[in-house]
Amino acid sequence: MDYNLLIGGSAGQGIDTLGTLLEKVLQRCSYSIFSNKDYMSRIRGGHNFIQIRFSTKPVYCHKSTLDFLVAFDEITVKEHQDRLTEDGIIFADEDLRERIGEAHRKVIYLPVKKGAKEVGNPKVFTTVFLGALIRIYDLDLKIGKKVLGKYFKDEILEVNHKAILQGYEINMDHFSIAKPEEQEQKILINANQGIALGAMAAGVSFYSAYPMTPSTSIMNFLASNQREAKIVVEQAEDEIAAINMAIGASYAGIRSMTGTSGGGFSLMTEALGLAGITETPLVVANVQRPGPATGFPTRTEQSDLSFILTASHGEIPRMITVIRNAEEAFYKTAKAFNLAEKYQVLVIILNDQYLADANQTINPYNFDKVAIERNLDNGEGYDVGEYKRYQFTEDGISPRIVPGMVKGQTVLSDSDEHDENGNITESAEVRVKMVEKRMSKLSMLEKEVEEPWYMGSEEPETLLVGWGSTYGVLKEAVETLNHEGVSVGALSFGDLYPLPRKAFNEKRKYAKKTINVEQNYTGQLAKLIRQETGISFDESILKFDGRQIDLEEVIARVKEVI
Amino acid sequence: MDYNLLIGGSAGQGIDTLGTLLEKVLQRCSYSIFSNKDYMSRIRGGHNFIQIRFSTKPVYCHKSTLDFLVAFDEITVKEHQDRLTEDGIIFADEDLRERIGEAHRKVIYLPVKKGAKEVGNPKVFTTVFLGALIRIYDLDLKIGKKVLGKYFKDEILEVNHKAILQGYEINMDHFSIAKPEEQEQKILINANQGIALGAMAAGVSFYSAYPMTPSTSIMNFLASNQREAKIVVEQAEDEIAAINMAIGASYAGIRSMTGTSGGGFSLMTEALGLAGITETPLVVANVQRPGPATGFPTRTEQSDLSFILTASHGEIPRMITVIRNAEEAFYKTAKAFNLAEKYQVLVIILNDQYLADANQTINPYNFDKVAIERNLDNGEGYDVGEYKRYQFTEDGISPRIVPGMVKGQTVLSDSDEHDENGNITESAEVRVKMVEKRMSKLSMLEKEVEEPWYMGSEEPETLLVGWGSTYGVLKEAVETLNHEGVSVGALSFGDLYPLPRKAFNEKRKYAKKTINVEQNYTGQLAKLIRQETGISFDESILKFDGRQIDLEEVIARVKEVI
Amino acid sequence: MDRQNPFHCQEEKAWCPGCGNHGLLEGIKEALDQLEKDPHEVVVCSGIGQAAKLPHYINANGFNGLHGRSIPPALGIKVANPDLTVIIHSGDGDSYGEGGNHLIHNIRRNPDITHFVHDNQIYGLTKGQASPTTRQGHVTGIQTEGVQLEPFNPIALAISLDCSFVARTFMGDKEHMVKIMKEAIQHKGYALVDIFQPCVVFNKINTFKWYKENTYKLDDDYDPTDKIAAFQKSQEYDDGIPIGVIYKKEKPSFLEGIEYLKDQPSLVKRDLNPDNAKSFMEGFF
Amino acid sequence: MDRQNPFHCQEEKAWCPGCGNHGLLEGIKEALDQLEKDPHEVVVCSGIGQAAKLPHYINANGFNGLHGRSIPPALGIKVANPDLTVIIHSGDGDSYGEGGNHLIHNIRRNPDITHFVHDNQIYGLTKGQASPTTRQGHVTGIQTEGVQLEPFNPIALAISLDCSFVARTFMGDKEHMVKIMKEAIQHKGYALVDIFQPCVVFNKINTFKWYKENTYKLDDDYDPTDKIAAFQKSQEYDDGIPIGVIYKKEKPSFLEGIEYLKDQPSLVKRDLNPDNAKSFMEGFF
Ligand SMILES: Cc1ncc(C[n+]2csc(CCOP(=O)(O)OP(=O)(O)O)c2C)c(N)n1
Ligand SMILES: Cc1ncc(C[n+]2csc(CCOP(=O)(O)OP(=O)(O)O)c2C)c(N)n1
Ligand code: SF4
Ligand code: SF4
Ligand SMILES: [Mg+2]
Ligand SMILES: [Mg+2]
Repeated sequence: MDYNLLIGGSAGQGIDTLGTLLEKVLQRCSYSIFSNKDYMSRIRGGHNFIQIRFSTKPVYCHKSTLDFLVAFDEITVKEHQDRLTEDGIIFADEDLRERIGEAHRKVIYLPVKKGAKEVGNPKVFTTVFLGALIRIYDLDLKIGKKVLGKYFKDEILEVNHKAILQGYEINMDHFSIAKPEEQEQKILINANQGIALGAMAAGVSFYSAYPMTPSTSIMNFLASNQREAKIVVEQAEDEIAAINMAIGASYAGIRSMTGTSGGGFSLMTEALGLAGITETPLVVANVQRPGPATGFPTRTEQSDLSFILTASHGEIPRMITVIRNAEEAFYKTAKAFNLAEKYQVLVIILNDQYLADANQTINPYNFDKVAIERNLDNGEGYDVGEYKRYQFTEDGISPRIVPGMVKGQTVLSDSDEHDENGNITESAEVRVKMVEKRMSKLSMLEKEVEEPWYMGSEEPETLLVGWGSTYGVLKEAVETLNHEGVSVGALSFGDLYPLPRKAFNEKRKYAKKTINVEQNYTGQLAKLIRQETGISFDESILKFDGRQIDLEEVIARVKEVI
Repeated sequence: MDYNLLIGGSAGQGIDTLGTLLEKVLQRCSYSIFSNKDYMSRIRGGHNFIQIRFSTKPVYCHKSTLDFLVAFDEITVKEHQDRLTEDGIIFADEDLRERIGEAHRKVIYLPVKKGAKEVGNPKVFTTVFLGALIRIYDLDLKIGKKVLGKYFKDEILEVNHKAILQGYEINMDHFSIAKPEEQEQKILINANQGIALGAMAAGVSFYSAYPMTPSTSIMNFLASNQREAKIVVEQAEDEIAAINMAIGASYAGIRSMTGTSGGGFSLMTEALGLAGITETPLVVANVQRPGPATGFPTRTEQSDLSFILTASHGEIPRMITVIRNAEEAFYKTAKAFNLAEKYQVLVIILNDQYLADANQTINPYNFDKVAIERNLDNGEGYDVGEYKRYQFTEDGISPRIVPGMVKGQTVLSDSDEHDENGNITESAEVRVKMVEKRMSKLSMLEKEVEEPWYMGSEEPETLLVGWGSTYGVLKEAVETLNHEGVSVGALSFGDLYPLPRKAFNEKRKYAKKTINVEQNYTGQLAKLIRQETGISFDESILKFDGRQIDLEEVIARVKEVI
Repeated sequence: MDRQNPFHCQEEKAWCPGCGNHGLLEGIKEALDQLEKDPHEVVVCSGIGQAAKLPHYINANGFNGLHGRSIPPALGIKVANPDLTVIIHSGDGDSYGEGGNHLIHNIRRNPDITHFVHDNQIYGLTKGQASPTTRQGHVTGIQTEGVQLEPFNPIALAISLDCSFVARTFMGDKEHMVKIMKEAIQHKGYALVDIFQPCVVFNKINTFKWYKENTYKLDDDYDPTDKIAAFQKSQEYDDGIPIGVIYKKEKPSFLEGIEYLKDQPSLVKRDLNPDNAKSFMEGFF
Repeated sequence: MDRQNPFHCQEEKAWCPGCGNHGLLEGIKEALDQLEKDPHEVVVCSGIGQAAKLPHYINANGFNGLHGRSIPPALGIKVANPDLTVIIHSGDGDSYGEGGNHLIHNIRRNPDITHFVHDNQIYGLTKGQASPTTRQGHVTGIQTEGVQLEPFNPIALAISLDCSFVARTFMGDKEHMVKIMKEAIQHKGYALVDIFQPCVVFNKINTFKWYKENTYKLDDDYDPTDKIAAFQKSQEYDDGIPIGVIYKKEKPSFLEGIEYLKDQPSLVKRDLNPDNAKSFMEGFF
């Protein structure tokens, strides 16, 4: 069984706290979870909500239909009650009885605020609410208490313990919701955290960035572990500094990274070219939000692909890959560091707000699957002063030694066109060789990129094509449609550039209709595919209102166009 | 007849001065001129040269074969003598006799330095040289003297007058070079100056920029006239400031502009989105140079197109147009201001170092052909406070009033997604309408863009396609090839985005082979065309060594591939 | 006041209850009203941040640009139309962090613009990272070991650049703030006013109470034209932070300095005519 | 000197004959040699400009980055490997103009980096536009009416930011310059050294002779630790410009301030192992 619960209220009211606690309890009770956030660019007030889908089977995306509504205010009821199923239920504090008034669905009023007052701290009403929900869903109170221990200590923990009990003891009937099988412990994590953890596994030693929603949580995670990991996480004065610092650190031989969103990425544009011409390995995460300019700071979109394909003046090789879920975020980031160093090249990891703020239960990351391949030259075997940073070699990659580590050898990098030594050149011949050396990395990367994931009918009459965060919704939509007898399949691109073409060429042969599904206005993946292959899509499902397309919408819109 | 002369030497030796003076004399003697510059990123030393092609018929590009070499040093002889025709001649100062030693072609040694010393100022040896060349080519000495009056005054002029005579009196035979017909006076101008003058004709009142080769000459020209034109030309602290200043000025109701190159444009990326979302009219010139990063600061390339098509995160409408010669630079820039204001949109004018530094004789600009269409709303007919900057209207363009000019009305612009008032919104509905409002300008612009210019056989078997600065060379190459009986034609794109497709679709029908001719590695126009039409080119002629492809090379490479 | 404040605006404020920005907004509306400005004569520019939302909450022209870029559009606006009263309201992160380069060079440029920095010593909108003015040791989600960088001293910096008007005030002292605001707006040239503004959510150190207790008003006989003394004043922090006009230097503003614009209609009021530019083609014949 | 200077390099210099950069280059090579550094221990960082070409002319590690961005890569390099002597050589335009924001915030950050600004008071490479340090009234191809902006005073600004080492010297006094260079390199923390360097082509005002005549050495008894006095010193220009160490403040450098890095191998010397990160997954169970 598959349940969908929404917690809504205004910023600062505590929906985040309740969401976090409830998710953790559900996770530890072995439910599969997919939760996502919808919030405004403000700290207090407005209307925010969290949707928690929990199930006895794996879930991959959010959906629209709700089973439960936890309303911290009357707006939540007004805004979302229409999405409740026929027997959907609204939970709210007693206090709201009058304000809510008539509702289309059953409302259960709970004395949570009163409960909090009774334990002596009005702030813990979220924990009272948690206790009540544990009771209602017949979850394990012990687990609830343990979860509290994870977030609170000392007196605060004590009062929270009282609060959870207080809630648990509210006189309520259980609901019969399905119990999951016991299973190996999963982790509950979002894709930004996955990226950060992947970077740590890969040995990132320096992360320089400037705060920017929705990328900041990568930095937050790294910062919160910096002392223990003994790495340096530095808030730069601006994004230009952030990326240039990271480039300097990489030149000097450590694994460094920067991350940003929107305008922050735009500001990094010039330095992408610096990484390119100096052949400095660099990993940059861009967690997309709706543009242009400041746009919709806390919302989601996939509208930076076209830009990032060629961001920076002139021509540089680059690899672009997008995250499809929290699981691959980890492995992909770790791999990005290897590729960046193997080819001395820029690797851009795209993510978006949806996945950045979506918690998923997944298998714990397998650290044994992460290898660290640095491809550094130890500097042995050179006569004094012989080393050349940009040496022309047979395989097209110049040996890279770390400055300062080899007596007698120096390393010179330059943003001008340069000769093998790194010295400024004006020579046409050297220029041509250097451009070819750099750009030939694209064909090397072509061999590294992975084909998109395919889901659905072997020989689909309709082929959906998406990228990144729509993976989950495409997967579930295809399953549902296949179930209904519709011959449909979906390709979900992860590696985007250089563009892998095999799977698309193969599957489109069967398809009477190809449809790109994207969170943008211009159909950016479709444009890329046409640019690279000449092939156009028959239909497009595009969404650009800042909200992620949900399961029901994908299904409905696919049905509309096929 | 068509002559090609090269003046070479090291930076600071005076080749620029001689080139400028000689071109002016030739211009006033009614020759058609096309000159271009090849120089290093340094102020003194190295090897620079100017090529002056002058002819009795119009000329459109530089070429490789030389008739004359004016060598300020022996390197010039070494580097370029192989390009001289069989009876090509080298002119050099007597002083260089020993250094030049054996040469493959005839060297005429002239006592120019001696002559300068004789008139009492070694610096004027360039003017002595000019005098000698006037004699040799049997030009009008009076014109020579008048030209000096344009550049020098007072005592400096006097000594230059002596110097020109000194040179003129060097005992030398005339050469029989063809005399042009007397014709209406032409202007001798480069495309950057054309852009600047076009902007002035369009009423540009504020130009903010940061120095960057090869865009700086736009700013230089405007600055040199700022006092008389009573406009403001401001050197910003950086390019980010430059573009944001221009946007502010445009918001406040004046015609403003910024210009830059390479990294400067990359730094402006974020603000392009600001112009887009605030719907502030903006004209930005990007004078391309080879990238990536610092690249080749003083050389040429067409490698910013792919970048500029989608520069800035998120999605905005924009028009992109490229300059093909100094003549259209003027009209196109003036038009850019009209389009920017008509659609409240960003217009990017591309140019490159080749055309920025190439002087051409062209018909004087016809100022009557320039109209100023501001499309401002005078603010009449609104109730107090009623005006909405982003009002949804039938034609999709919101009325634009100038802040401060209408009592009772205020104008609010915002880089966040906003409602009709300009206030921050979080609404999905408003978002969708605003995105559609902005992006629908693309289809309006589609009706404004001009088809590429076509040259050559009506039904060409081979179709060359280029953009911008290759126009001249394609034109002459096609003429030559047609003359040789090759069925070939060329399309030269000016307006690039939205991409006009008619002419291409029409002409490619005849062509057995389509060839894109571009100054970059990746074939950026070809990529754009494939992205927009799905059509690929059969062959590519690409050049990315920082030097502009010349007539002979185009012809040879076309022959190679057809 | 008899006339209803014309700068008042209905838009719902996205600021937290108790946020110092509310008082600051009331202050600027009052200052502008007292100066008898009309809404259409005023442009409020900002970057991005909580403070930078102010243009949405005041009935005046507004240009809410990019993070860190509040000043350059303001400069362009002033050049276009010097009759406009151009005011910047932006945050400490926006003005001193991302926008630092524009700050230093526009102080040098000295346009007649008033720059009110809402200094809450924190990044509010992005949830509490250190801003340049956050003090050393302050622990945040990113500065987990406490801020290590030397705090940015906007007053000292502005004086070092010979800024023509440098002041500090606290939104909790409305009278003082409004007085300083008016003086700053009336000053011809670049006026930088650092305004302490508590962020009740993310800065638990520099609270309303803290500011109240840690600021003191400059003596009436304090001489703001003595640069060295002003610099010395700017060093005071731990034993009380002076508020008031700390430094002042009369000099021509940016546009006043452009001699050839004297007695010319402002750029926005010119009639454009292509023929005006014809003479500039002469040089090419 | 007995040992041949190991920093010497054969690369042809693209600088003009007579340019002050030549002497500056000789100075830094000498300073490094006297400090007995080895080329592989030194990294010279720069942005873009004439001065910024210096890394090409010295036998050391070099990172010649983007215009205005000399400092951030230097910071990254120092963080990666504190054993490296990290030196920046860049122009006044690069360091104070385009790069102004990095300057102010890295002074605050105080990494152990030495920043030599080749201050020719002009943009050399781009052919003579005003730089931030160009004086008012100086006419150029862009500043056709003479520079209008207040000149940027790097010394005063650095002091206002409490920079840990602030000095000025003139390349025409090699002994003085080399002495200051050595002191700056040995200083632990951010050392800003503004070095007057004539541009013989584009700055006809601040010539070699002019600098010679308009600079004077600080007295031996000048106390660079007195901030207010130093600020006062920084104001001297028209009646002679002091050269020497103008301000000095001992404080922990950026990396010294990160307490948990104490006694740890430098980042570049660590062995990387994915398992080290495994414990950070715990929180997600
Ligand atoms: C280029 C860019 N970088 C980062 C951000 C994210 N951002 C928005 S506001 C802000 C900080 C605001 O701090 P401050 O200026 O002090 O304003 P406050 O919210 O405290 O009033 C940041 C980093 C952005 N919008 N644009
Ligand atoms: C982003 C960017 N903007 C502008 C330039 C052009 N540019 C190169 S050097 C320079 C000025 C250099 O002046 P300065 O730093 O004083 O160095 P100098 O040549 O005087 O030594 C400029 C504007 C550039 N390379 N990159
Ligand atoms: S977060 Fe702080 S600065 Fe932002 S509105 Fe709330 S109290 Fe004000
Ligand atoms: S232009 Fe000036 S700074 Fe540049 S090399 Fe020549 S003299 Fe030196
Ligand atoms: Mg703040
Ligand atoms: Mg300089």
